Amino acid sequence: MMAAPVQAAAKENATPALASLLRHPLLRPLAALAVLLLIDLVAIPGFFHVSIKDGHLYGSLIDIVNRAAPLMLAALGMTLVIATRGIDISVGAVVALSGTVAAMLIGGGPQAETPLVWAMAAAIGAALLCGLWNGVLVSALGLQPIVATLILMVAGRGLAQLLTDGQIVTVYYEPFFFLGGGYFAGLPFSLTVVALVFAVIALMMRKTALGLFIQAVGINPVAARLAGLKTASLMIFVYVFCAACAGLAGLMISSNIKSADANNAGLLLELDAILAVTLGGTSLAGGKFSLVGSVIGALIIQTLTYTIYSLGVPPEVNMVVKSVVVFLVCLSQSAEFKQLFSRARTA
Amino acid sequence: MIKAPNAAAPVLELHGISKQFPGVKALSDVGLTLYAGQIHTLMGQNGAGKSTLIKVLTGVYAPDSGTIVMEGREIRPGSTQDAQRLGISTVYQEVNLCPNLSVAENIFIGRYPRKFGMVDWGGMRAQAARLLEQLEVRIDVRAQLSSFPLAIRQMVAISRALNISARVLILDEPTSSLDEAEVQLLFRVLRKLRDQGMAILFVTHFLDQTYAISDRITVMRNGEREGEYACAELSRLALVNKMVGAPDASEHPAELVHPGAAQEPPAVLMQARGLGRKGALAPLDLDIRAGEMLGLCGLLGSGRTEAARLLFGADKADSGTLRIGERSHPFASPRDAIEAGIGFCSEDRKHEGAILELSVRENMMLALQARAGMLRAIPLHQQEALARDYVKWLGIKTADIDTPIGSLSGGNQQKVLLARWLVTKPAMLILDEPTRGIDVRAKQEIMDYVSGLCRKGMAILFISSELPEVLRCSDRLVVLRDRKACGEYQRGELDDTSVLQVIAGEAA
Amino acid sequence: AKPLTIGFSQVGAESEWRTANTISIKDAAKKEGVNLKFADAQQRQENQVKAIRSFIAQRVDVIAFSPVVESGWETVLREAKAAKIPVILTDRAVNVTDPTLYAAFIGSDFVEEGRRAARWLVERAAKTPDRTFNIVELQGTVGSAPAIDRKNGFAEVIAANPKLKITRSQTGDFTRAKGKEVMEAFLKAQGKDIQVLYAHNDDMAIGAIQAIEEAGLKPGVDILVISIDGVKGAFQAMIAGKMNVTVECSPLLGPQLMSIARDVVAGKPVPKRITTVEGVFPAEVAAKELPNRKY
Amino acid sequence: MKSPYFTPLVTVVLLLAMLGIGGAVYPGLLSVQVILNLLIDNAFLLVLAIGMSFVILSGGIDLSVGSVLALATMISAWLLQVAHWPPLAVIALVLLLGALFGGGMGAMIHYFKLQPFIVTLAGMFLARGLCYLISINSITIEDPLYLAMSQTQLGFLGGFVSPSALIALVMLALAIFLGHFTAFGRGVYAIGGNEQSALMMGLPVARTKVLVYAFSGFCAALAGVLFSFYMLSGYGLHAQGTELDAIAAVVIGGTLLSGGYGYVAGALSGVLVLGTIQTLIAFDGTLSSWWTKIVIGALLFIFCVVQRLMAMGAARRAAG
Ligand SMILES: Nc1ncnc2c1ncn2[C@@H]1O[C@H](COP(=O)(O)OP(=O)(O)OP(=O)(O)O)[C@@H](O)[C@H]1O
Ligand SMILES: Nc1ncnc2c1ncn2[C@@H]1O[C@H](COP(=O)(O)OP(=O)(O)OP(=O)(O)O)[C@@H](O)[C@H]1O
Ligand SMILES: [Mg+2]
Ligand SMILES: [Mg+2]
Repeated sequence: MMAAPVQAAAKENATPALASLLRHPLLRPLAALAVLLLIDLVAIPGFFHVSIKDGHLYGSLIDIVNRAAPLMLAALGMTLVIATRGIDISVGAVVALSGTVAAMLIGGGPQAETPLVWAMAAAIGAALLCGLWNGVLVSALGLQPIVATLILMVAGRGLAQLLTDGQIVTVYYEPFFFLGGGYFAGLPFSLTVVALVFAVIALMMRKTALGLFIQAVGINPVAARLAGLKTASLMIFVYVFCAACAGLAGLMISSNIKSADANNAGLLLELDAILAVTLGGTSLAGGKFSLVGSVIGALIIQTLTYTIYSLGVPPEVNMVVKSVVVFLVCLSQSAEFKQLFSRARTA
Repeated sequence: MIKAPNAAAPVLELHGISKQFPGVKALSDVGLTLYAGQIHTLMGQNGAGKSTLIKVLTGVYAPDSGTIVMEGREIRPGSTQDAQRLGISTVYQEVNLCPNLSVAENIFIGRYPRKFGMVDWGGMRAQAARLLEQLEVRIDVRAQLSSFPLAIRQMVAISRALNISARVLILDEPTSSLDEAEVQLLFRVLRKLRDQGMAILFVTHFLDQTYAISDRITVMRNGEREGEYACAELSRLALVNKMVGAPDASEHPAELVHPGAAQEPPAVLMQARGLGRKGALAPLDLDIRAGEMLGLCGLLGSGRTEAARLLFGADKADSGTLRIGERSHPFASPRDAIEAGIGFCSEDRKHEGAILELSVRENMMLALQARAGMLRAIPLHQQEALARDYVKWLGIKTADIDTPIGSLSGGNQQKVLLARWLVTKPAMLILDEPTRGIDVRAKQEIMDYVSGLCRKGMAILFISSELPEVLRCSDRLVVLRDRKACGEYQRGELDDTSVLQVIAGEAA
Repeated sequence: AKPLTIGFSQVGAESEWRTANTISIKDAAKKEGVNLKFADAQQRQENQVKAIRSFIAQRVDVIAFSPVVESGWETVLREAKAAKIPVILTDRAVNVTDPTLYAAFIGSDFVEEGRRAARWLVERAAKTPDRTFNIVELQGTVGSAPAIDRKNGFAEVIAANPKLKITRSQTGDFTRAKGKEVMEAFLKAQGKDIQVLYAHNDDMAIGAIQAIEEAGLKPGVDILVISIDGVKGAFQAMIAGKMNVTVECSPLLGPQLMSIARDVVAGKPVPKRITTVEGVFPAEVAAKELPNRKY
Repeated sequence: MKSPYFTPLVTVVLLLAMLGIGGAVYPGLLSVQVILNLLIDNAFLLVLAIGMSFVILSGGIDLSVGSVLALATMISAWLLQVAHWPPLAVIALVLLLGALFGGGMGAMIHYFKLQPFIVTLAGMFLARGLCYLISINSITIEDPLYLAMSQTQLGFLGGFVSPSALIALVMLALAIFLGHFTAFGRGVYAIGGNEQSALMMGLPVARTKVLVYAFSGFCAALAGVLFSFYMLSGYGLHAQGTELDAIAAVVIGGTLLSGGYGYVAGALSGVLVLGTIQTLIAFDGTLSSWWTKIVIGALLFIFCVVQRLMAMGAARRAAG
């Protein structure tokens, strides 16, 4: 609905190329994002103002992408899981666990107790193990993804808290802050990381048959098996990949707040990640997926959050605003709704 | 509409129906008239628009233009439910039943027998068993539908449609996975219904069946109505010509001569000894030779599909050995089999074959890519070239090689799946009902093509419920009965009549 | 004699403060030889009710708990009373019609904490009479008792002073990450025109301090930082000059709880409301105080 | 995936085993009252799980139930305490609102072809948000009827149950009837098995789907009413994350999340399993917050794995 005026206006002088562009599945999430930004442009003075501070860019837009980075990572991982008809609700717990492992290994002094690289490798290693665990439960034991990952969702955070004894571990070792708080080429380094991860998966999609296989398994696992796909290892792969993304996101979050908060880090991140994936146009029923869509979905969510903060919406109204926007974005993506709308207009 | 006084008033009339899908004009200005007490057969090549016409008629698709008149009143069914309410009962081409429900429920859901306002489970089961008995299907109606093979599911779908007391009955390729005997049973029931005054619309690709049962024939070609004919007035040759739209097409090309058959039997490619699985197939001995087409035949449920699945590793064998090349134990998974150079085209294309949302190209490349491994992606241009070739060779009617396979007609989907295995150039190919739903002309062409491959050295295990086809193509025949092999015959040892006796177990 | 058995239902482990609270109680129990049955409610009231029911079924001597919220305890407390098990509340009070349903309440007064924070600011503002102060507030979890009370207490005191004005208020869910995120947005939206940050807990304040620094401002100087709880991290921030004051909200209720529990079981009269002794720690005393901090 | 029908039975057996082992380790666990407490304390969860069963059986999911529950307590409390409505009218209104809320989401899901997950997620935010709009404080309920419902103890086998537990069991019986003996219930299974086929078979798919979500909304509101009996308060933070418990209960009870397979009664066993895990932990009484989480995870893991292995074994035996 929010996208409707934009499209209607554009349609009038549509050339064939433009027409196919208008039918592009990414158009709708993009339009939703554009509308949100438009609201910000009108309602929040200086929203688009980007200045240079300490040699890097500084402004609301930079904050949004920086904040959205962990969500984008989680959403990228989640996209592949969802494409195989699965779901991973342990993302938040993995975020907490990986951040905690890194922070514990680095320790609370100005110097790292474990070299940074090793600490990060251990954190990602822990995340990979989590993914392997999920993947094995789903593919080898055939547990339903939601319960299989529920186990880790509950226990993973407990494990992280066990490591820290429920305390927040504050890190003072400066190089650790670069991942989530540093700048590269004037932009947040986190963005570079996301771009790298994205490039890696996009390349894999293009240069290997991974995308085809994941879709095939997601749409019709029986047929995929009969065609000779290694369905089990594919499943394990997507869960491992999702957990690795979550682990990286966890490092980013704890690096950004310079501490590991096992109790709260990544709380409910899984829901936001799933929301981002769906807003990006990927169906939870599995099959076709869009990585770019998920990234845009994450941006929509973060822009919305940031808009709520900046507009001065009272906190008790946050949820209502968020839900209304989600409803509107969904409806704007529904062809059926648009039909109804245009029918009402012609009648 | 006023008809000649001696003809009965039509029950259902379609006028000027058009339907456009993105990129495809599926129907343009099609008309159709059904009379009570007549069986009307719809013929046409794959993708001619038969199923689409039926879906428009029964409210699945809304037509772009045209009217539907039932007993003098214009109707606009908006859903299958509407159509049913109006007295139109349909069996669609792909079996549309709920795999998770019991057989009995699948027949009765939507119109349960009730007792004290509750679903009367007992009564329902008894009735369901009785209905199926009509078609001589004796199964546990409490069992889940998904535990039965396609043919049984097809029978259940037919029973469901028969049980709706309707004015019009529509059957879209109901016989595509049935054996001769079942077809005869079905026809007996259809004739009875016709005599009771029902209007029946029937779609099939089998000329024999068309001539056995129809009163009238409508031929469709490329989304248009070619013409309507009284069955008795249209020769087979004329019918085929009208379908394909070529005046010179001959019905039966020369009988296939298979040079391999006459010579020394070539080397054994695959050897199964005592291969079996409890409850599915008794231990089976089988030799399959390179360059030989081995037919498996038997009645419905005789275990042909099970045998194929065991050979391919789709189900795990619990006894016996399988020798192929160096290896001597049965395959643990289809992947194993594929690595050993075997392909398997399943009979159940909807559940075990097609990946509906993926494109024709992707569906075709899947097995080849799986064998190449994930990391070695086949370059796109190569994929496209291959896909285009096969689309051309197999005459697949599709807007584009990037069209989702789900929007192809049933027969064309089948061709794509066949292509999926052909592109892998396997040493041995297991074909379970490969020509299901494929039109007469294409069927012949495909079997010729496959025979050609066989001549070049591919081993083929061929399963079909069409006995003439099996007899014509196979070099050697293995007959299964009650999930047990019960005889092996060389080409020419059996003919159309003796084979029936063998598979039915009446001493040959 | 048989050791005293206390069933204790904790809210969860959502913050360092809470964890310090748990440790204090566990340590005190161990030291005094009390048999402690500990149940964690994972932040949910219904879990606390279930835990209390199971304590009743296990016939503990005393039930103690930190209520997740004030309301909704009537029924289960009646069951406890019927089973003749005395109940002691810690940390937060409950709303019940019959005050005999619990024996005592040990804990802080969140409203008072808010007031203290505000009073510190009022005094500070008095030093520069011609300046006005724009305050941004980081609230706790929406609907939680400390968030509501700390907000109200603070608002109540500054209402009298026209120079103190809350210009923005948003929830930071009591976490560092959210505190930082919200503060970033505040800083962009309001630019340099923020003089005071009031955070409902130290964690959010610590997160917000990072945001302030990244914006190129000096926390504690350009923007005064006031928060509540008094965890170690806050003291370290104060020593570094990045925070101005923290109002103590002591989690160390363990020893008090044990002694009250003994008294209650022994039938001695105990005061119904026991407020914990809590201080206000401005930055000046931080360095001296830090070694004494247990949490 | 092929053996969903063994799962409910396996669940019951495992549940009994778990209680048995627990009873041996922790004296007092196997008292009548402790077992009845499982019902009393989880009555609202059972009702949620019943609604959720239908949604999941139809192939959907409803994430809004926890929030709708909270909203129901909030509206009840507000109407009773602030607007002074009569309690029965309040209950009736709340149930109606719940059904409408669910039905509204169902209509969006069906008619606009939106994904259930996202619609009900937005519904979850909305319901929670509406709570705060009514009040961010919790509101204590003092209505005599609610008090009576809260404090009445119905004697049973030497222990007692609450009226809420009874209501939940009646609801379960109704739901079993609805699911297995009415056209609506069977339609739900059919849609879950294959929505396309259900449509082609001429079933009223639209109506059934909307009704399923309406029923789930109704159940959530009813659970809210039971919860306000239980807590005697309305509060926006009530029952956070309960939707996940309800989903877990349904799935543990043997229902496939992809729809079509399972029994409504499985919800009860699932709820009891979750309740038993909590009870075991409470009886142990030595676990810290994090060990609590880890042990819950471990018990869930053991439970699911054993359940799965037993079901696979049973399927193999049946096939062999
Ligand atoms: N849902 C759809 N979307 C797009 N195109 C479609 C769709 N359904 C059918 N078509 C196209 O319409 C044409 C007619 O298809 P239809 O299924 O009616 O053929 P048919 O005569 O039944 O063929 P067959 O004998 O193979 O079953 C085909 O070209 C097909 O690709
Ligand atoms: N007429 C029948 N009566 C009862 N059961 C039958 C009948 N026909 C088939 N079955 C069932 O069929 C199953 C075996 O089918 P199988 O797939 O082996 O058949 P097939 O020989 O491949 O035949 P087709 O491929 O024609 O179905 C068994 O589960 C059996 O219960
Ligand atoms: Mg067709
Ligand atoms: Mg078969």
